[in-house]
Amino acid sequence: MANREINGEGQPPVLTVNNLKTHFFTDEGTVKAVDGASFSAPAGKTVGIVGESGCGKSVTALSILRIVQKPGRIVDGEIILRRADDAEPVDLAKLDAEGGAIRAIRGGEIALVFQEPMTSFSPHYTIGNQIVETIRLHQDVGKAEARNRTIELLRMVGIPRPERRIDEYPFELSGGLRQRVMIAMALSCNPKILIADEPTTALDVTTQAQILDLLREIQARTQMSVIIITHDMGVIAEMADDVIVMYLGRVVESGPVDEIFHRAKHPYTQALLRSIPSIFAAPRSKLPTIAGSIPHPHNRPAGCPFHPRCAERMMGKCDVHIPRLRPVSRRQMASCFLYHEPDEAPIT
Amino acid sequence: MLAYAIRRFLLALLTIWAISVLAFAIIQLPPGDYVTAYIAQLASSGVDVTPEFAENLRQQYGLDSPVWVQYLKWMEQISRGNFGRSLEWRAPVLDMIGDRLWLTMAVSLSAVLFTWALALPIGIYSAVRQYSIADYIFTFIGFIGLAVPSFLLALILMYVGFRYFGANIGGLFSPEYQLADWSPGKVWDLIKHLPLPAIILGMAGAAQLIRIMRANLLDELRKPYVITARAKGMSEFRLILKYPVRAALNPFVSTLGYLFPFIISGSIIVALVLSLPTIGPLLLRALVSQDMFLAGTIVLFLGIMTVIGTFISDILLMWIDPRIRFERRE
Amino acid sequence: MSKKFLFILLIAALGVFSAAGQSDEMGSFLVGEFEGPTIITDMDMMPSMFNESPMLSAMVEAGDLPPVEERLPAHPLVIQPAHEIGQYGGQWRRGYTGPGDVWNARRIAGNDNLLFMDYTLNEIKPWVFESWEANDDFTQFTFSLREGHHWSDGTPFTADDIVFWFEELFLNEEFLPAPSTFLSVNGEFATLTKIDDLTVQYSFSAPYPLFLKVMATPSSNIASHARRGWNGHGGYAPAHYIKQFHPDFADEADLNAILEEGGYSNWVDLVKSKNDWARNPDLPTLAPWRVKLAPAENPVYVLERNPYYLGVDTEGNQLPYIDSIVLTLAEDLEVLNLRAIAGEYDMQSRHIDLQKLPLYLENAERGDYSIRLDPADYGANVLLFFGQTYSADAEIAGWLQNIDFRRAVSMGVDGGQVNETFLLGLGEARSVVPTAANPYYPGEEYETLYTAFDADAANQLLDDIGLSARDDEGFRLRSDNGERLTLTLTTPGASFVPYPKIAEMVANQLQGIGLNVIPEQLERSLWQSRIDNGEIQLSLWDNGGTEDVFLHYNNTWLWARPNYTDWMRSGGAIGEEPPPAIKEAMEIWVSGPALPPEERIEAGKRLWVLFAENVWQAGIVGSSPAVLGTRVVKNTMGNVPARQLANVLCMTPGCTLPETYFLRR
Amino acid sequence: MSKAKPPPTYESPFQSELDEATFATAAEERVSVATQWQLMWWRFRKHRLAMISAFVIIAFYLVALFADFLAYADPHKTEAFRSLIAPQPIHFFDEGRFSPHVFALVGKRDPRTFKRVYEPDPTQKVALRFFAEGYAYKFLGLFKTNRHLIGVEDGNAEELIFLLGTDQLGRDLWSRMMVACRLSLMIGLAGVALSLVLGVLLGGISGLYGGAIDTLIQRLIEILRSIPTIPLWMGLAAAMPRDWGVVQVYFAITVILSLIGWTDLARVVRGRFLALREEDFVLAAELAGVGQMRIILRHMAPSFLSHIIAATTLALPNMIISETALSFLGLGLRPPAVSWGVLLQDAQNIQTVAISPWLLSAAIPVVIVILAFNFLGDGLRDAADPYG
Repeated sequence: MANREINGEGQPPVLTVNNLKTHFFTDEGTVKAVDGASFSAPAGKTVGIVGESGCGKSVTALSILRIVQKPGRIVDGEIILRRADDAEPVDLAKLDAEGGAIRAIRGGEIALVFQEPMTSFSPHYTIGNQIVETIRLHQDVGKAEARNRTIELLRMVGIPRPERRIDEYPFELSGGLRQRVMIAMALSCNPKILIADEPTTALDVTTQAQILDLLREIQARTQMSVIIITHDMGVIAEMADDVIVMYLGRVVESGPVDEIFHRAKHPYTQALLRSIPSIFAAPRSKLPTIAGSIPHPHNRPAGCPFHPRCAERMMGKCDVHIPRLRPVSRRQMASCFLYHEPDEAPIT
Repeated sequence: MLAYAIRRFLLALLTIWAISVLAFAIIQLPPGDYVTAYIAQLASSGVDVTPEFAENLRQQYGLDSPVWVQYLKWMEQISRGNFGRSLEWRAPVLDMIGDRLWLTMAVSLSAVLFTWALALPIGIYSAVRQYSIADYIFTFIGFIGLAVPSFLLALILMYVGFRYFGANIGGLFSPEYQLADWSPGKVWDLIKHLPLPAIILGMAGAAQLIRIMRANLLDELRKPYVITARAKGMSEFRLILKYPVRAALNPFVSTLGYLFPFIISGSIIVALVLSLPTIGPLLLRALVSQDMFLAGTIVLFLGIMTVIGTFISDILLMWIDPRIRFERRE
Repeated sequence: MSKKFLFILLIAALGVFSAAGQSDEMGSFLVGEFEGPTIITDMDMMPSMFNESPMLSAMVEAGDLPPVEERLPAHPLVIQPAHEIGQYGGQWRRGYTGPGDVWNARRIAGNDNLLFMDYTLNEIKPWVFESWEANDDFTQFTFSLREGHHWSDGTPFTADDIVFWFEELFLNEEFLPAPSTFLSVNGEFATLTKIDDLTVQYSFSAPYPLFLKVMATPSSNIASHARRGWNGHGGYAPAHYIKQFHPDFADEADLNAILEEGGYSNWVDLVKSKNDWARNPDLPTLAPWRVKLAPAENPVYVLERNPYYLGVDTEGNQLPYIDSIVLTLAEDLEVLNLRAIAGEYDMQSRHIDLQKLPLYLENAERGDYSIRLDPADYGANVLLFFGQTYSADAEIAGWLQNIDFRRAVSMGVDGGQVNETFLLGLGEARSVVPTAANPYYPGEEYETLYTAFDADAANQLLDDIGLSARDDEGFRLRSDNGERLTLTLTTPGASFVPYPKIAEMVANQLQGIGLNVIPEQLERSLWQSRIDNGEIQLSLWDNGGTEDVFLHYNNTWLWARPNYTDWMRSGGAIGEEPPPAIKEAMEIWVSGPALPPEERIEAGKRLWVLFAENVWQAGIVGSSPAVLGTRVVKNTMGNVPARQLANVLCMTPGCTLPETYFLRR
Repeated sequence: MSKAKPPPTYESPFQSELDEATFATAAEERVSVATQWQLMWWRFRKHRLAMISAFVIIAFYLVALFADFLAYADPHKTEAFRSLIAPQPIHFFDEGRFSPHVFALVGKRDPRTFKRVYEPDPTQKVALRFFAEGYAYKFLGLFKTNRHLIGVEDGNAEELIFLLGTDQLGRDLWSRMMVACRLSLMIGLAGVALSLVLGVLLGGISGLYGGAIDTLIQRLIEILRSIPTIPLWMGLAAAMPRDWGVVQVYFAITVILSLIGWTDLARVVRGRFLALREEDFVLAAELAGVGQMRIILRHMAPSFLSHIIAATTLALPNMIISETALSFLGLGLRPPAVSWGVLLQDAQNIQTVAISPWLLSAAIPVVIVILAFNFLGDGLRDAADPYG
């Protein structure tokens, strides 16, 4: 299995996503938000999923938690979660989305932190109330116990005077604090996997740094695996061990972070990297951007979805056949005809 | 917070004053006065009405002074806690309103409760399962009350009640309790008579609430905190009740103030058809007979209740919605 | 025309025929013979022993009440019930529609006239006054009271109560700016002298033959305290009670306190309210029942027997038989009628809707009641009157005052249709003149004069008077500007007769003679104020009360208000002089009361001839039970006459003496 | 009550995906009005009930348009001997072949029960004809004709056909119901139009200028809403000039209704204004020195037009129901005008319920139209604003 080589260390990844397809069936047609994404999250490591907005990375996260809302649906693929080494791994994709099994996993074994610190909390309840709730959902502890745990968590994520803050309402906290609280809530049941969806997008630069540090140090302490979703290569560089690059719902390239940054194979990845401001670049040199913009999901181009924007597209090939994710080096994979020939028949 | 309350209170006073003027003006609008109305009534009940009548009566009631004088007189009386006498009933206005006010409250309250019991579940369901068949069916049930003219419904139900169930006709008490003073038995008798008006009135109001609930819930359901909650692994049912519904309830509270006059107005016709001893028919009759002090006082009362109602609902709103609480704190 | 069409016409024709035929036999099984109680004046029939209601004897034993012999006058009023000696006790359940409906009580329980009429309204009988005599030229009338007659609070009733009323109330200009004209002749008021405690004497400056009848008519303004005290009239008042509210007797401070506390606008208001039998439980009365619970604060309106009532039956049982009358409020007439249908009332004709007759009959058994119809004996239950003082639109005013126009309209209305549709065929198309039984009956020819439906004659008349021009839709055009001649038929809502609906039919019928008539329903008081301002073109009403045309003002002159009536009543001082015909009628009406009986009868006939000829009011249907003529009588109710006068003058059912009704057990 | 709310300032994870796909985000609303309408239409189609309702309402307005043609009897013709005829069965086949007909009726009043009874006479078949001649009327107020959808061979339809029976005055109910549509559906329109103007104007001013004017208007609204509507109606209705005919009164009524009806709409508009005032694009426009009127018309109006449309649709049924209520109180339309309110008022008595229940059928069109308008309104509102 391909992913093996990627995380060479041999011990099986906690989470493996294979050929995940999540589509939205709207009146105006089907939107293939995620269309055959595959990757895996090794224990104690950080996987970064990167891509422009609308590339399907967030839906991937929701799919893993099985909280994709109508009219969206997982149509294909598997999401394998390995619990304690002896236990039988479960395929989340097969579970009943409303069922108890998956609910136990949500927030319990897989926790989510996402980009909207402003609105991710209900303004009607104190943060304490909302964290305590999570704890008591997954663990059989009393109110007082849960409350102490919450205060501990808050302290852990660096909230000053947690015993007072716990009774405050979300809108009384700054964005940074709120994100910390968010993380605290995510950690409240010490999950195996933490999915962080654009955890820092809404924050100012200094706070961003703090939050990222926090995440790293927590991971170091708890040895959980983190899936960090972002459009910001900077964040990836800082956080990720492995990187998955997504475009229009597909994984176009994947590999260890330094491979991706120094030996990117896919034209899209290269383009992405080029668009990061570099201190080595000549002053006032214009920042290169990716030509064109993401096509509307309804009319996704035939063949390689990226070919309309691709500088190196090969007509008759890229616009007919759909490239598959294939190994391009020992630890790196890409889906591009620059590195392999299309299968016989054009696949759509 | 306190400053806010005070400002709010002063505004309320202003509003009440305006209402009193408006109330009086409305009652004075129709041509003629109580005496013409009264004479017309006598004539139609076969009494020989001679011109002397009118003259004597006008003099008796001091109706010959101009409107604004009568208004000031009224105000001056009220300031001394005397709301005047009902010209038609020949009794102090307050005594008249007395019992009817409580019965009105009873009817309105039961109507409101029925409305909520009907509207909230339907509203929630039709938001959560938008455009499902059940959504359509429930909404339809919720709206039918709005569409059927209440006065017709009331009449039909009353006749059916008499013809096939031998129920008492109209009213809120069975004959044997009409005269009795308040007792558990009488209360029970009242309770037994409440459902019919409550249902007729409640049905009519349900649609509005369903609409509000549905709209707000649709709104709230799309908020990220719902996803956060889902990601926690809460069960959908608990989740919806604890978060979005709670948020969607605000508008209910904020409309609480208008509920009372709304129900009264809405109930007048039904109360008339069902001959309920409530404020409604009294008000209607007072208006027709241009019994100005009675009508004026009732309208004023309703106005005041609304103002108080809105005031209370504001306070409630601050209580249930922390955000507002904090805005107001600044 | 096709066979089918002919056939339909045939059906219609049959319909008309059968309806015409029906109205005689129609419902006859529901109309009984006139009957009623008799007032015994023969001293020999005076019972020697007296009994009282168990309710009272209990109180007597408790010592709260003197024995019945002491309570009754030395010579009680002896009444022979319509059918049988009744049983004591029980509640008489009725419905009423609100404060304005206190006449409901005044009519059934307010028999306290100075003199009285028998149930046929023809014979004068003693009542509060035991006897009376008039001098030959009818200028002086002497009345004697009953010895030992008491107010309901036990205080003796004496001449002073009459004098007090006359001098301190009736003649007090502040209290009564406009006293009833029934106590005056040619604008000069009578003088009242107290001969002794039990004798009073009224003297007039000119002959007043009608005076006795005025004093005896139950609806009279000056002869019934219970019925007329509330507006300052009534003929007498409980001096001992009223004085405490009268500034000439009461201490000013106390009076002001009472005024302030009760919120009365002035002492006049106070006294009139206190003197209101129907609303003031404390007011002493001579009537058979007194108010126990006033309507205002209570959902029910309760009257209770007067322990000092002067009447007994031929076996000496003090009347009334029924202990109390309970009237329950019905905010709406439909509810009231449905309750009657359900048998929740013991005897009621007020507010009973003739149009629901089928429903009443259907449920009679279930409700254990029977229906009795009392066709009216006055002219018209529905009449169309032409506002004679209307002036806003000269052209229209002109036509309204045109006799031929009025006659044409009268003939253009099909009373038969109205009768069939709204009176269930129980009435008949007739003019406004009273029925044959009436003393002022002008003769058969006038019963149908200009009322028989005759479209051709009507059209002819209209063409002749210059309304021949019509527009493309066949409507006649105004003579001034050639526009369509459009008249408004204004009707009041909420009356015993569904005038607004009738107006729709009448308007549609008048379309048949090319007149564009717009029916317009007005809230009652609005309608009234338009009449008071002479703003009515056409309107529908009845002329109940004109059985004695000289005693009834409102329905006799509605069409002449306000200018002409003002002129009439002020003797030409104010208002506007009416045209000759109206003037003649008015002069007759004003002078009538002063004429000796037989001359008065003649004058009355002449008056009706004038009415029929001039068609100021066009009769549509009459002699139907439409107004107060549909009685629902519980089968347990005794002594209820098979037929009574449905008649304002006798305060139906007043002169059938409800105090003799009783409830069987 | 469509409540005003600012467009969302966040984009939740799965929304950021869907928005581009399905929803019109605040962003998109701004870019183009065209796609907004398109998107409205897409969303509207989802509301099946609303779709059906739309057709129902169109149908009703068509009836109103061709009322006289669909009627077959003069709705004002009274006839005692046709009083209270029960609905009459139509027989479609005659000796096996299709020829719709009814039986002639023979009527009289039963001397015992006092009900009017009618016996069909099987020997007298009355054949129904399409496009037959009947009473004369102006087709669409244009030209005079006497053609009606149905009628009889020869003779007079109003003496022979009684599809829904007749009322107490012997007038044909079917025909009256047809004609009633006209007035009742119009009164809604006229009234709503008025309150629309009032609402948008006052609401707009209040929302746009804020400050003192805003407080003033808000007070006014609060006061108006604090006074029970019926006294308002009665006072105003009674104060109507005396020489007014049915038509003027009818307009006066609509004015009265709208005098009370505008407050809700005003609050919606105000809300939208307040929300939009904060919007960057308005700010931008202001900074760019665009005139206020222009801002309102070009930039703001489009974004809340949809709301107003929805609010209006929801106001219409209230007008219709109010009209029936007014008629019940004897304040509304009066005969000879024929409206649903008038028909219902005729039916508002126990003898109708007990003896001639078919007169109650006048309520059916009311119920249908009210429901239809409400569902349509909801559909539109959902479409106009996914956030309710």
